[in-house]
Amino acid sequence: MSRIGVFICHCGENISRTVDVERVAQQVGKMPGVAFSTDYKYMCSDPGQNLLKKAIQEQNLTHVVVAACSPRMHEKTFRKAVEAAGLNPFLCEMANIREHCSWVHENREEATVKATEIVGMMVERVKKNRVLPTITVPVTKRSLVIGGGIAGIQAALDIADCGHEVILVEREPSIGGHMAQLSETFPTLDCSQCIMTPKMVDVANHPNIKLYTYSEIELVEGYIGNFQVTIKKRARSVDEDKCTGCGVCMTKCPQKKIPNKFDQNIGMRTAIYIPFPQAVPNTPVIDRENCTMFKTGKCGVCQKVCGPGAVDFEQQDQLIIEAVGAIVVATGFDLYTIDEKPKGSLIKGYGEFGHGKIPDVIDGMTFERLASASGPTGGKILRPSDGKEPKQIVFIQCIGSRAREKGISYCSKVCCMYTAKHTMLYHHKVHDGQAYVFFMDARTPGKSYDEFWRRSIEEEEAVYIRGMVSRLYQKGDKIIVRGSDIAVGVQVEIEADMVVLATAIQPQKGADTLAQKLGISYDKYNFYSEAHAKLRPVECATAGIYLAGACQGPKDIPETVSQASAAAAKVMTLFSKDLLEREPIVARVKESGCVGCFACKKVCAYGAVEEKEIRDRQGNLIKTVAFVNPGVCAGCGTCQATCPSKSVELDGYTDEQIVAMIESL
Amino acid sequence: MHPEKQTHDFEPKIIAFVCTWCTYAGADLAGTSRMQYPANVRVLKFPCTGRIDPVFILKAFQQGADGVLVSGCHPGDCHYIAGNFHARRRFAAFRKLLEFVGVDLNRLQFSWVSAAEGGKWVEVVTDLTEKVRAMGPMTEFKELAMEEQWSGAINTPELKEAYSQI
Amino acid sequence: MKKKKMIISQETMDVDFVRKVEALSGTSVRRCFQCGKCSAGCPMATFMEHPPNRVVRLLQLGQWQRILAGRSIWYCASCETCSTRCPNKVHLASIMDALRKLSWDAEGASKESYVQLANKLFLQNIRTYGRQYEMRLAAVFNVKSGQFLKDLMLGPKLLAKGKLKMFHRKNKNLSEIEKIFSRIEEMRKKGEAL
Amino acid sequence: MTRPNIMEYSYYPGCSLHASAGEYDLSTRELFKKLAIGLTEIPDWFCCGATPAHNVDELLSLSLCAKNLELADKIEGDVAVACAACFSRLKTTQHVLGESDVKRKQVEKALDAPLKLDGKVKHLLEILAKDLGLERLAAAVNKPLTGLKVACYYGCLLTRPTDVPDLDCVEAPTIMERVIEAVGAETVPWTHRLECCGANFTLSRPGVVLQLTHEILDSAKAAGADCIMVGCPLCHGNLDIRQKEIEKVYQTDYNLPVFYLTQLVGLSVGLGSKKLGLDAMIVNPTPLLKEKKLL
Repeated sequence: MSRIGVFICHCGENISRTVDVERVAQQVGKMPGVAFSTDYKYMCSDPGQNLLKKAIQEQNLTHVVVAACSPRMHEKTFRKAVEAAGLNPFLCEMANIREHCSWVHENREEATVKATEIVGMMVERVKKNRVLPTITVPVTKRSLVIGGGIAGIQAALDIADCGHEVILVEREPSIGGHMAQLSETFPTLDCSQCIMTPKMVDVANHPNIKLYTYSEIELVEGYIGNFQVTIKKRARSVDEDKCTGCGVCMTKCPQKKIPNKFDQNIGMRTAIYIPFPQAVPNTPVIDRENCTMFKTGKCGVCQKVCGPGAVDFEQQDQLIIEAVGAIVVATGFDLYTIDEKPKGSLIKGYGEFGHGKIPDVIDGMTFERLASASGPTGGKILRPSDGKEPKQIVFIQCIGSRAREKGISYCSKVCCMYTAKHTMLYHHKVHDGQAYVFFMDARTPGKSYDEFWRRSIEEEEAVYIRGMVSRLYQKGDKIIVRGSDIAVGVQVEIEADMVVLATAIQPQKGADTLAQKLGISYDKYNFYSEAHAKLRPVECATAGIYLAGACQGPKDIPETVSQASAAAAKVMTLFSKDLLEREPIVARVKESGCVGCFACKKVCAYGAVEEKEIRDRQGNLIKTVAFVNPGVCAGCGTCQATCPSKSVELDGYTDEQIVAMIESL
Repeated sequence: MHPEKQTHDFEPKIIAFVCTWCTYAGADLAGTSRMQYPANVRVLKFPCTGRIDPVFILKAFQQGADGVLVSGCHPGDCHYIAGNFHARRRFAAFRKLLEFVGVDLNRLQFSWVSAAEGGKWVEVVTDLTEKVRAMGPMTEFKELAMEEQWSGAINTPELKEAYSQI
Repeated sequence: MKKKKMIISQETMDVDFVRKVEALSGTSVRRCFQCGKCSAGCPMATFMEHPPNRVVRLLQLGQWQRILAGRSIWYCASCETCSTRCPNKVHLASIMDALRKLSWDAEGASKESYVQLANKLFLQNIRTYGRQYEMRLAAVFNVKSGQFLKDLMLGPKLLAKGKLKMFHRKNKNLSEIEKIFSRIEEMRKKGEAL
Repeated sequence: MTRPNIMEYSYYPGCSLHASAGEYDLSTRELFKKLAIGLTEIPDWFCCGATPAHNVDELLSLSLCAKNLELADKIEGDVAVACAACFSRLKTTQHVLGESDVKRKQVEKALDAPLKLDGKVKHLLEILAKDLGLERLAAAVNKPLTGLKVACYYGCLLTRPTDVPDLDCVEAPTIMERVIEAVGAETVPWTHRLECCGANFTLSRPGVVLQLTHEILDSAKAAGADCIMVGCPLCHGNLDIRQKEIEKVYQTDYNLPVFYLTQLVGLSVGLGSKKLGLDAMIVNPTPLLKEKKLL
């Protein structure tokens, strides 16, 4: 006979406000098998947990039900407490009477009845719970970092510095990401390249970092501690081992007018190229779509001039398999592209601003490239249309951000600050020019951030206009800006020479595809979801996968770097042990019943089901049955629901337990 | 503020089978966002919709449920890669069986609710509750249970046959 | 111009009125975050004492008297530029419609009686003839508004070009239109429609 | 002579086309006859209520439009609408009643009949550009409008608000340009294609109209246009009828003929001045058309 202890939590007033906890405790106390039933103000607090432990020992309890918040919140807490009191942790269950009851119902009577039933259900379930032994699996102490922007670089360096091997995979020909494109950074105005390039070189030289650029993730298999990752290394057409990075090939390449994506297509590059002079690795790549050799079969100049003979037109894409124990996802962001239809929106953005039609209406990143000393204009602010210096420049914030109509409701967080920075850079470079900024709200929380914004107004003389712009149109060589100043309550018209649109931050294109490969979840915008918004901000719900940087939501550089180091710390925590304990929620085969149809094997997405031969003592084969490898099984239970002879059981979710719950209702 | 309970002639019993990663989390989100929905639903948590055996649904109806909700991750978002696809295929076949047994299919709802869709959870639960309330109590299976004292195990030839096709 | 201090309290913020506007317009008033894009693009903003964004702001504060006492809503051209460009999907043109309807119902004083008069005559014409007859509309408007000579110079030219029809016929199914008008009146009397 | 029509439509001309915009009505009928597109005027159609109705009484506006859609339902074919304001009201009615059950029920009650809202409402532009198609339109041309520089004026109601008229891109539409270029004319890029002319205030506040229309005419002139093309009788009223007045008030000289799209397209398929009602235009187009050898 089981002796079940039931503990009803008030959660301060969160539960007791709508649920009559005393009545629940009283009624559940009468259920068969329940030996002890009580209520307490905060079960998760130290005294609450002590109450639980004491009751287990004093009352000789065999099973425990804690009725409180969601098991997603505190199941671990209470199972630990139960274990400390000498019981197997899997003999403890939680009844969710907060998220699923007290918070979603207002009527006290209804909520109390429902709470009683929920607790009753868990009481019946826990009776059927079995002692489950902890399962341990080995940990491969290598990690994969996806994305070589500042987030990926920081995470990779931190992990590598701790002595573990890191595989860093970057889609572009060079690491560096968006930060390498920036001119100067807020709020200190230090040059982005100056602080970024040393880190990039560190990555290249680190003995523990294996760098794959121009490469993508093809397939991810396995589970925490034991992932197998297939990486597709795209053909660079240049042998990385032979290339010395002398750059002769690039000076001789006849294709010289290809818009360079790194320069937001305002600068030009050759067909064999490195995206920017400080690229890491300093090995060029041939852009096969624009290369004369690949298009017509005639040219090969680069190959002829290459001293070490590194150019290889025959090179093929390669698939490389790496075993890792942890994955850091740092794929970063993309900028809202005005001329494309954003996800979830019916319309293309901002026809009223004429972006793409009026050459001097540019986006913020293009302004960064104009302002960058290594950019296509050598750091001079010049109009793309006629190369003249703009004397009146208008910045418009919130392009694509806070725009429900464009399918994006969130604030991109960094645009207020980078626009303030732009006004300063402009003022430093064009002394007789005037900058205007149209904005809705200025959001500048952060150390020295608001001071920075105020400085752009008070010292750098930017004119901030609270209001938005409705239309831009070309008149002669001017751009007419029609906006409003809502503080004054009048329409405003400015004849501008250049207009800069502060475009929103969006997740990388293909972020959803990668998430599906990794088995991690993402929100409606394709930002990756953390396991807990406050308490587990760098972990994914999928164990062993961690998040760093803007792939999880808009972030500035300091935040990104902190999160990357945090993700690295999480990886180190995982790597600090040789064996990993995991929940023993795995499937087991009852060999006596198994007929060897292997329907389970077909549905198992993890390849955890193996074939096992059963032989008698003489070694004659009796039958072949299924066997579930507990190290590989993820515990989804699909095999059990599929098994026609009911010979597989998922520990923790047995038919017996579930039927008991249904019958209690 | 103590809102009065809205009285109805009939309070249906709804049993929801949900996966822990998406819909259970979505329901948690509805809670943390303090959304309100009818108190008729009882939630049973599974690791994945792939674990949900159609027998549980029969069992629920037999046990007096007036409506059953099965909900998991959106197609493509399964935490276990493809469990929800297997579930979807299985339940498509199961609906036919259920119809054969004489259950009005309007009482059984499948939906996808992600961890981010607290609002959708509220909508799905509210809609099903109202729909089933309008349909009235489910009697077919209760009578069946009375007649056969059916244990939930598969012991009739028809069921066995139908089940083998799933 | 002297402006009255706005006293804000639960009593002075007329939430019921705002709800009515929301029901009529089918759009949220609270959703507006005052970016001012509507006012920036409004062709009529220069004629209004409260630019469009401020009309919504006053509504958010439940200060409808200030809106209805002014001429802003009657100077809206219903061009829908605001609704089209609003980043947050506030259908301001519909809010303007709702405000005009409520103002019309209240028959309160408005600074813009000409527009109201024109609207009133327009609707009367539909009720009487089923269609609009521009000549009659213009003539009656000028008489009622006391501007006998307005657009006088246009008249003969239009007549010569055949643009003004002196005679008009009534629709054969005129009774149906009368029924629609009276059914709507009835529904309103019974409180079935706003 | 009686070959079968390639397409059939029910036709909702709207009040203006029966009065001040008679030439729009005339040229529409003639053009469609020439292109072998059938038009059957909806018998006993009512006024759609236009801006005054939705301005002060949305329910009335919805009911009037729903009634017209019901009348149109009795005739084969989609509903062809000439006036941008009527087009906007009918489309909006379909949209609003599709979204709101409450309003749907109210209108049903006002009409005392089940609603018939599914009919496709199409502006003439849509019929020419999409249903007939630009290729077939171009094939019908026998007098291409070569050398005529046209400023296409959409006004406010043809494309707005987003998703409702569903005619073309709301901020950067090209449908008018595509149609008129298909018949050989040149179009000029200009800035005030989508600005409002203030038609609502023609009667009550003509001063407002003068100011708005003045800016539009200015912009078209500055862009080097020979003439303006419109698809709305209200825009036409302001740009054409009031043009002389604006010239006087603002001390300028535009002399920009304002054509309906059916007049210009009609010209290109060989219809004469009479059939297009060119003599009804206040700004005389004859010198321009003669200069371009189109008359």
